[in-house]
Amino acid sequence: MDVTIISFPGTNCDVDTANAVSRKLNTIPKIISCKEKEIPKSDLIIIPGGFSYGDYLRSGAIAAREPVMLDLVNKAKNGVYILGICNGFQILTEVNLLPGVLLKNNSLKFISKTIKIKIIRNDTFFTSSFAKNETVSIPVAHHDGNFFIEKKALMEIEDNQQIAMRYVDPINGSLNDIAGLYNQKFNVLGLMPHPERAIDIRTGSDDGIKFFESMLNFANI
Amino acid sequence: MDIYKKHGIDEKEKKLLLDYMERDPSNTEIGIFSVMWSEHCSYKSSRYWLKNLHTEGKQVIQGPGENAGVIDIGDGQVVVFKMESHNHPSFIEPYQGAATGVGGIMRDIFTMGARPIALLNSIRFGELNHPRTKYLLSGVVAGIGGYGNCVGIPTVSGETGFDSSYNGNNLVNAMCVGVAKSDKIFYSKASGIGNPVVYVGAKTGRDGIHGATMASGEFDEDSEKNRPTVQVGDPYAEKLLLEACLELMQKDAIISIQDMGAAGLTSSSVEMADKGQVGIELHLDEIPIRQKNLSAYEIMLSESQERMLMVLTPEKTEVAKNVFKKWGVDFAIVGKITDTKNIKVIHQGNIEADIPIRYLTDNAPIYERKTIKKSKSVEYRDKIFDADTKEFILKVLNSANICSKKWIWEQYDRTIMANTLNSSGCDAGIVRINDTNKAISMSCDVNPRYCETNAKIGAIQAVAECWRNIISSGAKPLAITNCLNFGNPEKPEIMSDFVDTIKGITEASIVLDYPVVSGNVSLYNETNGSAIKNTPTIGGVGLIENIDFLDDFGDPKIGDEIVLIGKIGEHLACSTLEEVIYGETTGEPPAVNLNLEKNIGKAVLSLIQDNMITDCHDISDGGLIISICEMIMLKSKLGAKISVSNKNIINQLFGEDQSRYVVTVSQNNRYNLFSRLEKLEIENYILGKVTPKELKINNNITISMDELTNAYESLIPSIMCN
Amino acid sequence: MKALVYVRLKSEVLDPQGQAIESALKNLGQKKISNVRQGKLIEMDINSHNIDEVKKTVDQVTKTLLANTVIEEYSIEIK
Amino acid sequence: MKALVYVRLKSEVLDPQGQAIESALKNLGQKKISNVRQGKLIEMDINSHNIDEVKKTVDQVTKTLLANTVIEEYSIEIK
Ligand SMILES: Nc1ncnc2c1ncn2[C@@H]1O[C@H](COP(=O)(O)OP(=O)(O)O)[C@@H](O)[C@H]1O
Ligand SMILES: [Mg+2]
Repeated sequence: MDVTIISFPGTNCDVDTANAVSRKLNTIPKIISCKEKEIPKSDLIIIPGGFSYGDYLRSGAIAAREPVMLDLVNKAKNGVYILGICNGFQILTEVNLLPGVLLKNNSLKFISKTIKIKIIRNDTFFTSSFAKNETVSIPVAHHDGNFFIEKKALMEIEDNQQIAMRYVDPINGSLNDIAGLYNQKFNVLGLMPHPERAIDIRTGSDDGIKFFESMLNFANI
Repeated sequence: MDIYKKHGIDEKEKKLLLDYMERDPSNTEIGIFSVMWSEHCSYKSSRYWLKNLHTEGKQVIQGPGENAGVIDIGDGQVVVFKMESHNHPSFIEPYQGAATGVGGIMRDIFTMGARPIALLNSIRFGELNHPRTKYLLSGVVAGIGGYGNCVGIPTVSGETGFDSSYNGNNLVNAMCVGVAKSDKIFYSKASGIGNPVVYVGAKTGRDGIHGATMASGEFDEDSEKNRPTVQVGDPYAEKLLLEACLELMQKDAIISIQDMGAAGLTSSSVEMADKGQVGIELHLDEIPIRQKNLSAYEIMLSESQERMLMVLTPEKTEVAKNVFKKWGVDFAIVGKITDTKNIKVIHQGNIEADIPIRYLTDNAPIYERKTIKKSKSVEYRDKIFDADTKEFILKVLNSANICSKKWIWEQYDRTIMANTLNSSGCDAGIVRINDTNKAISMSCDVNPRYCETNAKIGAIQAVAECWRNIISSGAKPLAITNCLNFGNPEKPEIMSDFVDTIKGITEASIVLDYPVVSGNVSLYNETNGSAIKNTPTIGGVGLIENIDFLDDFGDPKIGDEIVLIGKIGEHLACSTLEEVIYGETTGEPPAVNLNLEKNIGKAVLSLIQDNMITDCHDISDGGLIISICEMIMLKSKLGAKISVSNKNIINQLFGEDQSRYVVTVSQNNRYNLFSRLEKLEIENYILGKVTPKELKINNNITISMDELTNAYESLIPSIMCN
Repeated sequence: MKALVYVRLKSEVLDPQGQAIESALKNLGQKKISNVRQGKLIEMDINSHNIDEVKKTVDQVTKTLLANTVIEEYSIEIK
Repeated sequence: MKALVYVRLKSEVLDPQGQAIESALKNLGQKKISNVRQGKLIEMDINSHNIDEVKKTVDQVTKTLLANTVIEEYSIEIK
């Protein structure tokens, strides 16, 4: 499987994500800069977490205007799998590959915690190794994870079953406890939890491995 | 006011300065002298005593004197660490003050070629219900998190204290730990006459001019006037600077490097030249500046953050320039190394300063300040009776210094880098070294109540507690850093405590082979003449050579036996219980028998590493019962049933006698455990068993899990979330 | 010329910062204050004397970057 | 009445957000824009018709809560 990770100035989970990919997807990912105009041919493109451009102005806003984004949007249209983790999720909403926005947590505080997440569907590229409605423990670490969308659009994404996962207990004010979201074609996933930090029980949880297993399974068929 | 006085230079110092210079110095020169001779940079009150610290050991590669200390952890790897205070700025602007404190200490670590892998902090505030505490605590915590989270370094441990002596002076001590290769350590010693001096990082603005002199003067009502001297931190810029510096460090281009901390360009250039016994010439027109019309004085004294100064090999300047360009970080050649041993500053064609460097360093004033021992503490008055044991336990768990600090540490990213092995409020933070089976364990400790009552015992206890916390995590303690927070050193009682503190730290670090490799001093923590309690914070680092044993550690099981290692508790003088119940303490803090500490510590470490025990926690503030509650109930969500003799039950449960641990042992291992302890002649007592729920003591005291959890968890949220 | 861009959350979007300020004000005893909302104010200099051009430029950068029109509305003032 | 409070970083103080926005605008090809600074805009309703009282109240809450005058300056508009 060819995996590319896009790194922005201020991205700080690119190395963790690359480590997880090489350990659990058995492939060495390419890390490219957001200043590249073209993304190398990939089966999966990951936008990792961090503070691209310091999260200044709005988290993800400045990153979403980088040259690489045109090609990303194109590749998304062509069905390439795209995963945005945390800041990556914020960037994907800013570039309109995913609907809605991630506002400041309702506590107005950064929250770092390993929490329970419910995986809503298990029939996608990203989640086939999970049981349906399986509850897993994954760390979150964010300041802006409070998912918001207009009422009508919320109904739409619910009707289309685009919700990928929900927080078991509310933590940041997200509408309908949304923790992760697909696009309409289910090839783009944004999620607030950090699966790349949950691949080793010694660091608290290895529930994140199933994400990587899912992708590996899919790639093998 | 006289220009010298305005710069904090007193009459005697002024005379010395004029004698040295043999002419009238320029304003820029006076500015340079004032910051270099400030307490903050020159350590004029403390230097005389600091040299007595124990700084050597097999493990030490670099002791105090560089940006940070360096210790060997084998396999060609080293750990680089230091702690630093940012007390005054955090009181004036809690968010930015704390944030820039974290930024500053991080630069000290990566200046030496190490990638930061962990942050810690020790923070202290006035009473929890003091009107300013909520504002300061929420700002400081958000600032620490805001900076560390953004750069992407996990904050893995720390401590938070509350005491009325900090009502007017809160403390923010930040510690950073990094890892480097032993053959790629960078120092600040400049060399190579003619070599280019290079400035990298953020542009210079009018930030924090006089920050260093401010940090050296005590507060008064007028301190409002000093306000614009606080800097705004830019963690995003720091992240880019960090990556650019670490990348360049792979390219054999850097001869020496020094971050611009307190007193900015002045102290970094003077220090680099001084260490190399060379001169330095700076062309200020080349400095990247943020605002128009900065004067030489302002450029030399600015404390803009996220900047570094380097001496490069001339052939590699192009390579270096390209690295910084790639990361979008400013790069400018701003001067050269000379053979004059002077610092010469040129701006707009004028020589703004030309000062022999030794006047600013070796020949700077140094004081052996007067010391007078404080009068002895009041005699211990035994006044606590055992009628209300249950109430005491709940009250202590619900007190500001003991209660859960989860509200705080949940705001710190603890899992980034995916190597944090225990992420929720343990004795010490443990971080694995990436791609190895090794881990580093870290902790910050001090008990100001002890230190104020008896400076020497308190200092010894702080080192010992920091050793114990590292042991409890299964690591071998290697070395410490420290941050000595005190009041006005011109007061002989405070100076006397300072001297005793150094003696205590020294004694403890010699016996425990726990040398001091770096540190920082923060004096004048006073408002309107009232000083903080002595707060010598100790930051310790230990090594776990192979983390495999951790898989079966830290997880007590129902039926495990609970064992006290060390003596039965007696000492209630100066204890948490006394403070919580009576609001005052009497008598002397518990003394530490350092040899005993060492023997017990080594024994406990071997028990942990050999998987003979299932969990371990040191006994400190609050005594035995608080340790049991913290370890079994609050961390592992299990119960405990213990029995203690009915005589002096309060002393046994709450006594703060030193050198003790609580451990749990499985039925399978109990025989091995007791025979090993017997062989080592280590005192121990079986207390009871781990049970499914609730705390039961002697069959007549029962406390439910809900009562315990509520007492422990509710206090800080009840203040902060309202 | 100088441009001021005011960016506000749309009224139907929850504003936790505004709410937090409001409750802090209540705690300070300010009972008469309500409906607190927090927005952004972005100022910039534009090197041009053509007011129409400036307006157009600022409007455009606001739409593409400064405001997220899914949740925010904006107004522009040129000085 | 309605009050608008504008809180800006003092001109001498570093504004990392403004800087980041400015360089993003440069990357988007806007070379004429400079000196970008980001501030806050806080709006509130005050249940009073006495303009002097309102001014006083708002000034006071701004000083104690909305702005830290160590690094920020502010202005107030009453509508
Ligand atoms: N209490 C202390 N114990 C040991 N070393 C200290 C202590 N205080 C300062 N030092 C050492 O003195 C040097 C100067 O410290 P400091 O002025 O804090 O450095 P910086 O220039 O990075 O701010 C450092 O090498 C530091 O480790
Ligand atoms: Mg330094």
